[in-house]
Formats: sequence, structure tokens, C-alpha cells
Amino acid sequence: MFPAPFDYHCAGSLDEALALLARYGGDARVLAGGQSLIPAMRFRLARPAVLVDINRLDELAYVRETDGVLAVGALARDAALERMPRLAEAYPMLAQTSAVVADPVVRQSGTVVGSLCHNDPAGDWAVTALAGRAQVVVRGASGTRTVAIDDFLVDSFATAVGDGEIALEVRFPTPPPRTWGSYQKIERKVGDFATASAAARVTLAEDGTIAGSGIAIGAAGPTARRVAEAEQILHGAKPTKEAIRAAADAARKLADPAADTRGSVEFKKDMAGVLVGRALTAALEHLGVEGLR
Amino acid sequence: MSTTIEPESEKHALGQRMKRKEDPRFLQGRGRYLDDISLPGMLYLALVHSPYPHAKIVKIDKTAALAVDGVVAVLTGEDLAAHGLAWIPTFHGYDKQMVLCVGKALYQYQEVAGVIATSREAAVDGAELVDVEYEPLDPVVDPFQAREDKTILRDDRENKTNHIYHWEVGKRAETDAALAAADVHVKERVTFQRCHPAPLEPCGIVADMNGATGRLTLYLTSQAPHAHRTVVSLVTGIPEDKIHVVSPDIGGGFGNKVPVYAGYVVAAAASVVLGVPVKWVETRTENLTCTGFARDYHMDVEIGATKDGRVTALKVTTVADHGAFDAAADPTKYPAGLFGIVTGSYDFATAFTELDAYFTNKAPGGIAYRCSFRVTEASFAIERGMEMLARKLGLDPAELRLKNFVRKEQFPYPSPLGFVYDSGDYHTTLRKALDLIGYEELRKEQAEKRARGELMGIGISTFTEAVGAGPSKHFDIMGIKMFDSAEIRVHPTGSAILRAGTKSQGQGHETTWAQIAAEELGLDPQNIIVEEGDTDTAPYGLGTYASRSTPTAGAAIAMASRKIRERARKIAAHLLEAAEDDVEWADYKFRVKGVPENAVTMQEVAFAAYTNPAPNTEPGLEATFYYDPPNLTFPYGAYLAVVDVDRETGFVKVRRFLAIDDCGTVINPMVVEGQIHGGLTEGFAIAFMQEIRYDESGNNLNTNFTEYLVPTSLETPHWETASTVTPSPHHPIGAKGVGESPNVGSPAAFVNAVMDALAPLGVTHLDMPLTREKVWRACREAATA
Amino acid sequence: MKISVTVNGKQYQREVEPRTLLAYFLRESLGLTGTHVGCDTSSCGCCVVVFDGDRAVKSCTAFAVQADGHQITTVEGLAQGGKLHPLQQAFWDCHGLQCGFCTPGMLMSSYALLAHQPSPSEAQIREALAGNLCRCTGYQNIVKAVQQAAGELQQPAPAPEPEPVAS
Amino acid sequence: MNLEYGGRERIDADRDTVWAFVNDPAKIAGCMPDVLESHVVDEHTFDAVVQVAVGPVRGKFKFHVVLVPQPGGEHMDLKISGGGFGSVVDLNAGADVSVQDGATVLDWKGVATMRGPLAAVGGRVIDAQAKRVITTTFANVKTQLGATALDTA
Repeated sequence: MFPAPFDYHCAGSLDEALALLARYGGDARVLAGGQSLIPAMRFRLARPAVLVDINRLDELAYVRETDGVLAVGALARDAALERMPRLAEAYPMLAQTSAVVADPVVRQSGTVVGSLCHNDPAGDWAVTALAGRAQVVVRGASGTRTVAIDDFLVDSFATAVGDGEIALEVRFPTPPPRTWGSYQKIERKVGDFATASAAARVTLAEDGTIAGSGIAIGAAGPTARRVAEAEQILHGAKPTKEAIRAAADAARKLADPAADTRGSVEFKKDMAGVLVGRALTAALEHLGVEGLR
Repeated sequence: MSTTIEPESEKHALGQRMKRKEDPRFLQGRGRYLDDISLPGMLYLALVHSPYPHAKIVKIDKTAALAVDGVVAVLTGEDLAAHGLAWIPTFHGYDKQMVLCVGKALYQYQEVAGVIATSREAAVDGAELVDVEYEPLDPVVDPFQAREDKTILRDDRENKTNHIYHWEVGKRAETDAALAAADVHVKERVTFQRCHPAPLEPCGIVADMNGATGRLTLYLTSQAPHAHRTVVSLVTGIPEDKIHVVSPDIGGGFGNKVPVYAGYVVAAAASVVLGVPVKWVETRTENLTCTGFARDYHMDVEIGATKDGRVTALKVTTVADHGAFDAAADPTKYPAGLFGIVTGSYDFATAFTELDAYFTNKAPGGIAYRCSFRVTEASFAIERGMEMLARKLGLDPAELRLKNFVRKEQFPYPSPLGFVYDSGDYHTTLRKALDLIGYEELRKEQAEKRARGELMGIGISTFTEAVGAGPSKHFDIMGIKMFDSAEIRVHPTGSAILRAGTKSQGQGHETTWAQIAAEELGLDPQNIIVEEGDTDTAPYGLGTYASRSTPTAGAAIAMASRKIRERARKIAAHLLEAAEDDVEWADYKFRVKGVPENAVTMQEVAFAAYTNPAPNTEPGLEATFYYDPPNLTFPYGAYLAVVDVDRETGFVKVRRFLAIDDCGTVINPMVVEGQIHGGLTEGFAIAFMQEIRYDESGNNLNTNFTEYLVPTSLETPHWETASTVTPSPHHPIGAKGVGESPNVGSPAAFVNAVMDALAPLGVTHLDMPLTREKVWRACREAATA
Repeated sequence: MKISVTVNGKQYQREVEPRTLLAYFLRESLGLTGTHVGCDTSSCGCCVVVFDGDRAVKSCTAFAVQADGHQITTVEGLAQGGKLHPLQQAFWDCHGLQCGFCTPGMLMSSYALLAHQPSPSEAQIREALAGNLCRCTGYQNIVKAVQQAAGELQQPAPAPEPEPVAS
Repeated sequence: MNLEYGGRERIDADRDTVWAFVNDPAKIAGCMPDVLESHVVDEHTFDAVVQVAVGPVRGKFKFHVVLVPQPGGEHMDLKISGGGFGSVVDLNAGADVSVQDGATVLDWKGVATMRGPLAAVGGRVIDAQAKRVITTTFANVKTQLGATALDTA
């Protein structure tokens, strides 16, 4: 299939990109990795009148760690994280996510920020971003704002990024000491969207109780969801089989997936629980907790 | 006796792991596939498809489409009717099918109109704007519902019923009696889901009507170029000499490129009407929604046995879903293909099988997807049945099979359903498989795991195929007998050109065909060029599918070579100044009997054939042979799968898979292994993920590669292979064909393994594909039960 | 609009429509038909080419205009000086291809992998090739071939005499 | 693919007003979100062109809407058939108007059937959109009636 005609503008600077978006408003789409947009255009489901290509803005192709956050620029490809030395030690949840998004070739073009902006209900990055308490930096004509990921994910395929705006970077707080995380995904095969997915991050206190956690599930509603109840259950609790089971059940309860070719509502709800349980177990075992199986 | 062929001398071409001669061009992007062909002034065709599975076509408005810049023409069913091309006969000629919808759409995505334009993009722009008004009708998507005839789908047919045909073979009364008398009895409905070959290269055509010569050249993704030319001639009335079909390099066929599709006909008609070349290359969605699907058999399998585990009778009753037209690709006299192979490798005293086929509002097809006609369905049915019987008897499934195999001294073995199996040694092959995989240890490990509540399974499939259609007294397609052919010309310097009626789609004929001829002629296979696929130059043959190439054309090549050898013997006698009877062919030379040093090579003979021919002999050195096989060949194998099941998520991990194949004489072990790896991977895909599913309102749910799941290098297991060699007694070199065995034999091995894993939960059968959810549900229901 | 792109070391300037997909630009404007198209959903990987020496891109999921100013390597650019690239040689030696349709994409994805990971494990190769579908080989011989090629490329000395390139 | 939706609105207006409102094609048309153009065909029918915009999917959908009031003035059916993107959506909704503890209650549910590329490729995208269109329509019925009710109070 072949896309419908459109006007193409390759932005030479961020200001130029913003000006173009301001000019064309809702008729324009930003072209970054294009791995969701271009197939949609080939089927003529997406038919933007204007594409604003930001692939020349090398200044946005960064992944850098500064004052307590890992900042991922709008043009950083999934593969850039995947290949980043020591990411697995410093940001395990991100490293595990970066290895299972789409397929390895798509990851060499697809971007982390682009995935968040596309906000497919079954996408991967939104789940990890929720569990990791990420923030998204959005810039428009009216200036720059920083949006908590929970507010960024508005509805399926809808985010806080307005017409004329660009999401510039996503910021993942550096995990505190005695913290580990895990991303778990069930997919029918490599390249598929998640049938179910879960991200969990736990921090242990000196006394071995759980000081804090971030837990989220994907393919479980219009957007990825934070399992706040599970986070509360774990707060201050001893890391036990029982605590994990309770957190997993909270995820089962919260999950509100749509049935599709990937599975029934019943199956997906149960998988949300199973995966939250597995993510927590993996994280806690890495932190040296035993007797969880 | 099972032996492995070892090369006897460096000259020995047969049995060598010779690297493929076709590869250098593929490796450098120099292959020439259909879409690589571009002709001056060529136009592009895009098709318009019905979103409805069943609807009246009220009207089609071309205006907006014709107004699109670059659009040259818009064709509808009515336009084709004017040229007598609204309908074409189906594969075996028992039914006809619409090219473009005439009055009605009978399945979702059926072709409604064709837009011809100066670019691919413009053609799609135009197709978007063809305004079709539909009046939706209730769809019938379930063959069991179609059977009730509440809605008649094909009012164009004389018989106002959705029933297409009834077919049966065997002894009904005797079988029913034996089943009733059996100590032990199993019965289960086993469904082989609708799936699709989905070769990576889509189907396509470049049709080029040359006004000056009046000749229509069709570059076509065709597994059977000669058959296609004859069909086009019969349908259009264009004399066969005025039609030239060229099948270029093909990016995988697997049966998908055997039938004739709407796009071909519309492009050809457009080229004839417009007098310029027209190209159509289908989209992946068109490939999956419109072109030949496979399987969709619902089989009730019934086996009777004595309490000590001897099988006594087999009955299989099948409902077949053929979709909107009866376009199943089967030989004329075999509406259900070779389904009679359903008694498999086992010595049943009596058997009976019957089948009824129905129309539904689904895409037409029923092609031989990487298998001989309907042999995959049959093998799956019997191998699942034997597994269930073993469970019921409390017997080890390997033991049950060893108890019931046809014994090697019984060959040639007449099966109760009418085949005569050529050769086999089933016991040796299965025992070798059990040893190689360490069956005993695996069963021990399984027992320990079960004690711990873990789910591990071992699955066996010991299938027998019937391939190589086939003997002309039984096999034809639209009347054309299913022989095949070869033509060999040895050049003066001892190199040669070999042409065959088959058409490689990745099987490596350019290499293996050269190996056969080289072996027979004592020439260097590197100096034998192989050509296929051009109807102007290739001898007539019915093409490559159903594992028929080696049994038919492979045999023809050996026979043509031997014809040449006989001619060459005369020349050799002349050169050796010996009587012809004193000249023997040994160690790839002509020698004077008793005086081995007195010899000439084929090269020397070839040179003489052109420069110094024997008196009163025809100069030159070439031969043609049309081979009509005396029987089918019956390749077989013993496959073992080992799986672990995660009961929490339903995930099945295929830990090991061992395939032992016996395809008779092996031409090129490297190519054979490659074929087996590929076939096993497709079997794996069908067992666990591949399905063309329609929802209750007739929507196709698997219309592209995001939903029709092809396993990647990560999901695909590591394959272990080995072989036994039991040559075919009636094939000139003893070869049987192998390309499809792994796809025929493996699905049952995978499913049997998973069912074995779930046995402690009391699960006896699940239909493919074995998705996580299906397995998860089975585990959970067992837990709550 | 006008673009300037370097493909296999050769510079081209062409006028293209923005909606022209890179795969069709390579195949039809430049006549480099080794890059194939097997799907519409960025799934099959038959169209993979390499951007700027180390980035594998599905050229059916990129617009030709995006290639402006980039260095593109296609399967036609692998063989050098009449000799097959070690990857091509290894695919041939190991029977890593059958119908040949997925082969260019497989080669280019492998090429990008080795640029980042000169001596990958079998697991790493299977992961890196999971964006390319093959219906013929079951991947096993492809994985073997990539391992062999990685070994060859690690050799300081030139690889053993490769087969001459057939034209 | 089939998608099921449903909802319930409590409306600050008397039953007859609500019944009259939901029987008026012009008024219902006015409640549909993102309507680019609409025209009433007869007292039970209207056509509307709706702007679809979910994520990357943007385009126009043509809808043909038929209101089928059932005798008794308590139940009505809506038959919505539409198309766009070479795909088809048929939506059959039913609404019950009843009085429960003083307020008028509008209970509705609908089933959307989707065919063509949208169902195949855009299913998850369009599911959200279809849900939004129908939910917003009935929500607007409530707000508009609520508003008029207040005005006339």
C-alpha cells in the first residue's frame, strides 16, 4: 500500500519545527521514528496533510544522565538505550523494556518519546515510565512545561501534547540505593504489541521492609495504568510471597483490557496479575530477598 | 535395509553436499523476481475489495476514480463479462469462480473492481475513490451452519445447496462393525484450522500483449507455468502458441502460487484491451485474504483396538470448508486429494473415510500448502488419534506405534484405502529416533517433574506421506496427465543444458537437477546449467508442488540421461573400436569389458558426437524424456518433540525437536536438511500461532503480518535432524521427495507433546493453534474442576 | 522534491514525491532491485537497508526524502572487488538461503549487527535477526552463517579464497 | 470485529421532553461530537459527516442515522451505518427512557460492527473513537436537556 499525498518539511532547528507545527496545527504530524505513523499512512488510516520531520535535529538524539535523572531526547532510538553500556545495572527496568519493544530493526528507528506520544494502549514505554515516575518535557509556542507521566497519558492514542507542541524529552529519575526493577511482557511473537505487560520497581529500607515501589500494567485499559493500590499494599510491608500475591491481585482487579486477537478480557486480567507478581519477584530476588517462590 | 549413501568417488555427484548454483545471484540482489520486471510504458493495477463478506452489489460508480490524475481505466465484473471473462473455471474445473464480483460479493475482501494507472500510487488513489454501493446480506461463516442450507450462497449454481460434494473410500459396514466389536475405542473431533502459505514474495503478474506479434507474454509467479498457459488458452480461446508464460525467480510458493487469481486475469485483460504492459503485485493483505488458503478440515477420528493395543479399524468423517468457490487444488479424480493416506504407517485390517465439502462466505482455496494434496490433514488426524488411543490404553505411545506399524516385509503394502506403499522400514526409523533423543531418560525426567507438579510433554509423530502425483492412469488436472519431463543437451565440450517441466521456488533445482544428470552422465554438475519456467523452452510439465518434482521430473532427468548414455555407448564403441555389446558404463566411463584401461569419458564421446559421429548414427547428443511414474512414492519419518508448559501463562517452550526423515535416496543432504528445517518451522507456526480466523460476522481477523503470525528466529526452536534411507523401488534413482514431510509430520508431534504435558490435568485434546490462552484456560479449568 | 543520497558509495540526485517509500525509490528510481518488499506493516524485513554504516532500517517504513544526505548500503553494495562479502560467502557455505527473497534483508540486518557486535553469540544473533522473517530456512543455517562470517571478519588475515562472483 | 458499549444518564427534564428530544434527528445530530456537516433527511433520519481523529488516524466518516421509536414511548432504536477509510461501521443502539425516583433516566447500549482495513489494522484505534462518539452523544443529550430544563425553569 502507498500513503496518500502530503507535504513534507524537514525541520532544520527545533524553532523551525515548532513554527511549522504552529502553522499547520492539527493537519501536521511530527515524523520521528515513524514506525507507527508510516504503516498507518500506508494503510491510509493516517493521512496527515503535513509531516514535520525532526530527524535532522541531532541535538535531540541524546540519552544523558544528569542530576538524578536519565534524560532521553525526542530523537533517541530504542536501540540507543538497548546498546547503552551499564544501563542494565543502573536502570534495569529501562534496559529490559528497550530489549522487547517491537523488533530489533524497528528499534533502530523507533524512538522512546515517539512511543510515549503514540500512546498505544498496548505500548511498552508508558508502562515503564509510570512505574519509574517519569516526566515528559513538552515545548510549544507558549513555552516549555514538564508533565508527570500520569498526566501525560490522557487516553488511548491521546496525550497532553497539544497541536503545535513537541515532546522534547522524557526523564527517568535515577533509582535510589537498594532499588531494582523489572519489565515483564507477554507477546505472541517478537514484533507484536503486548498481550499483557507489567513494570515494577521496589526500594528496600535498611530494615528490609519495602520503602517504596512503582507498579504499572499495560494492555490493561485505554492507557497504561499505575497500580496505586499495589504500591500502597507494599509500602512499609515485608517483602513476602503474600505481599506479592496481594499486589498481583490488585493489578488483576485494576486491569480493564479490551478483548482482541491477543486474548480475552479474562486472560489479560489474569496475566496482568501474573506479570506484576513476576516483576516484583524478579526485582526483590535481585535485591537478595529469598523464599519468594 | 537402511543405509546412508556415501560418495564413492570425487566424481560422484549424487549424495554430495554441493553448494547451490543459484545462490550467488540471490546473495548479491541479482535474482529476478516478478516485481523486478519493468517494461516500457507499463501500467499498474490496484484492486478494490469488498468490506462485506456477503452483499449485493447495488452499483459501482467509477467517476471519481477516473478523475484521478494518472488513472487510465477502471474495470468491473460487467466489463470483464463483455470479454467473456467474468467467470473462470476453478482448479479442477468442477466449479467456476468470479474474477471480479458480478452482482454479489461472497467473501470479505473479494475483488470488486480494478483500477489501472500510470503509477502504483495513482492506482491506489483511484481504487480508494471507486464508489461501490452494497446491500449487506447475512454471512454464513461456519460450514456446519452452511450444511443446513438455510441460506444458499451460490444461486448461480444449478443445485440450490451449499453442499459441494460427498467423497468416500473404504468399507463402511465392515469398519462400523469392527469399531462396534473393538475392546477399546477412541473418538474425537480434530480440526485442522484454516491457514495460509504466505510466501514472503507476494503473487504478481506482468501481462504484456504485443500488438505487433499478437503474442501475450505473461510474467507470472507460477509454480506451474505450462498448466497456466494451457488454462489461459482454454479460457480465452487464444491459441497456445500465442501465449508465452515466463515464471521468473519465485520467492517461495508452498502451494500458494499454483492457482489462477483475479489480479492475473484483470491485468491480462487490461493489457489485451489497452495494448500496453500491465503489472499487478498483490499486497500482503490481498495475499492473506484472497489467495489460496489451506486446510479448514473438521475431522471426526475414530479408532478401534484390542485391549492389548492392536488397532483393528479406523473411521474418519470430515466436514470441509471450501469457502465461496470450490477452488481446492486437487487432482480431478481426487476431490479430497490423497486423504486416503489417513491410515498412516499402521496396519489397519479395515478402514473407511468420507468427506463432505461446503460453501461458506470465506475466501476460496484449499490448496496443498507445503504438502501433497490433503496429506497433512490426514497425517494430523491419524497421529492425534494414535496418541489418544495410547492414552486410553495406558500404553506408551512409542510402544503402541511399534506394535502397529506396517512391517518392512509387508512392502509393497496395499493399504485398506487403496494405496500401495512402495517401501519403508518404520520400526528401524522410530527406534533410531528414540535412541538419538534418549527417550527412556526423558520419560524418567518427565516422571520426576510430574511428581513436582511440573508440566513436561513428549510428543511423537510417525507419519507416512503419499507424494509425487502422479501415474497418468489416476492423476490429471483439467484432463492434463500429471507426468513430468526433462530435456538434456550435451555440448561438444562436455558441458550441458538441462530443462525440466518443474519450477523451483527455493528448492534448489538448479543444483539438485544438475547433480542427478551429472551422476548419470559422468559430467561435472558445475557445467550443467538448469532452466525451468519458460513455456517457450521448457518441456511440458505440470510444475512443482505436492512434492512431485523429484518423483516425476527427477526421474525424467535420470531417464533422459540414460537415453543419452545409450546413444553415447554407440559413439564410444566407435571410438574404442569395439562391439557395442563389449562396451560397459562403469566408474563414469565407457570401458571395453575386461580391459578397463581401454576407456573413453563422456566428454570425449560428446566431442565425437559433433566432430566424429559413428557411421549411421544421428549426430549431436541430446534426449528428452516424459516420465509417467508407475506409482506414488511414500516418504515417511519419525518426529519427537519435547516441551515444557508454564501453567501460569500457558506458554509452551519447545525444548527439543528431533526429525528423522526417510525420503529414499538423498540427492543433496545439505538441501534436504534445509528443506526439513523450513518445513518444521512452518509446522511449528501452524501448531502454535498461524490461523486465518473469521469472526461470526465474517470479518477476516488475520489480514497482515501483525495478525498472521510468522515465527521469528527467537521463537523458532533449534532443529535436530537425522535420516534413514529406504530407496523407492520404482524410482530410477530411488528418491522419494522430502520438501513437505516436515510440515506434514510435525504439527501432530507438537500437539501430542503439549497434550502429553497436560495429561496429568486430564486434558485430551485442544485444537491448533495452541495459543497461550488456550493452554492457560485448559490448565485453569483443570485446576478448578 | 530534490534529494541527494549516496548508495553503495555512489552519489545520486533525484526528484522524488514526498510519499515515495525508500524501498521503491531504491528499486525503481535507482534500479537496485535487490531490496525486496514483502509486507505493508514493517514486519517482514525483506526491505532492510543500512543507514550510515551501522543502522538497519526497514526501507518500506521510511520515505525516500528521509534518505537525503545519508549513506545507504544495500545488498548490491556488499560484494567488493569481485569477491563476496564474508556474510554472503557464509550464507552460501551454510545454506543460509533457499528462495532468496528474505536474503538481502537478512544480510543487511546481519551487517548492522556485526557493526555493533563483532562476535555475537547464537542468542544475540537470534535476537538481532528477529525483525526479519524467513519462510524457508527455519533460521538455523542463517544463524550458523552469521557466526561463521563474524569469525572470518575477526581474522586479521584475509578469509580463505572466496568463490568468484558470478555476474 | 464487534464492540459493545453502554451507559446510563440521569437527566434533569421530564420524560416527555426527553422522549421528544431523542426522537428529533436535528437534536440528536446536534449531540454528536466532531460533526463537520449534517442534514436531516426526514423526521426519523439524518446524515452526518464526522471528523475522526485518534492518534495518527485522522479522516472523515459518513454516517447515516435512523431513529426508530418503539410504540409506548419508552424504547427507541438507533441504526447508524457509516463508512470511511474503505471500511464500514454499523452501530445498532437501543435507548430506554424511564422515570426513576423523580429523574428521567436514559439507559442505552450499542453494538458496533466494523469491517475492512479499520477492523483489521485500526481496530484498537477506532474502538476508542466509536466509544467516544456514542458516549459523548448521549452525554450531550443530558447536558443539552439539562440546560434547556434549567432555562425553562
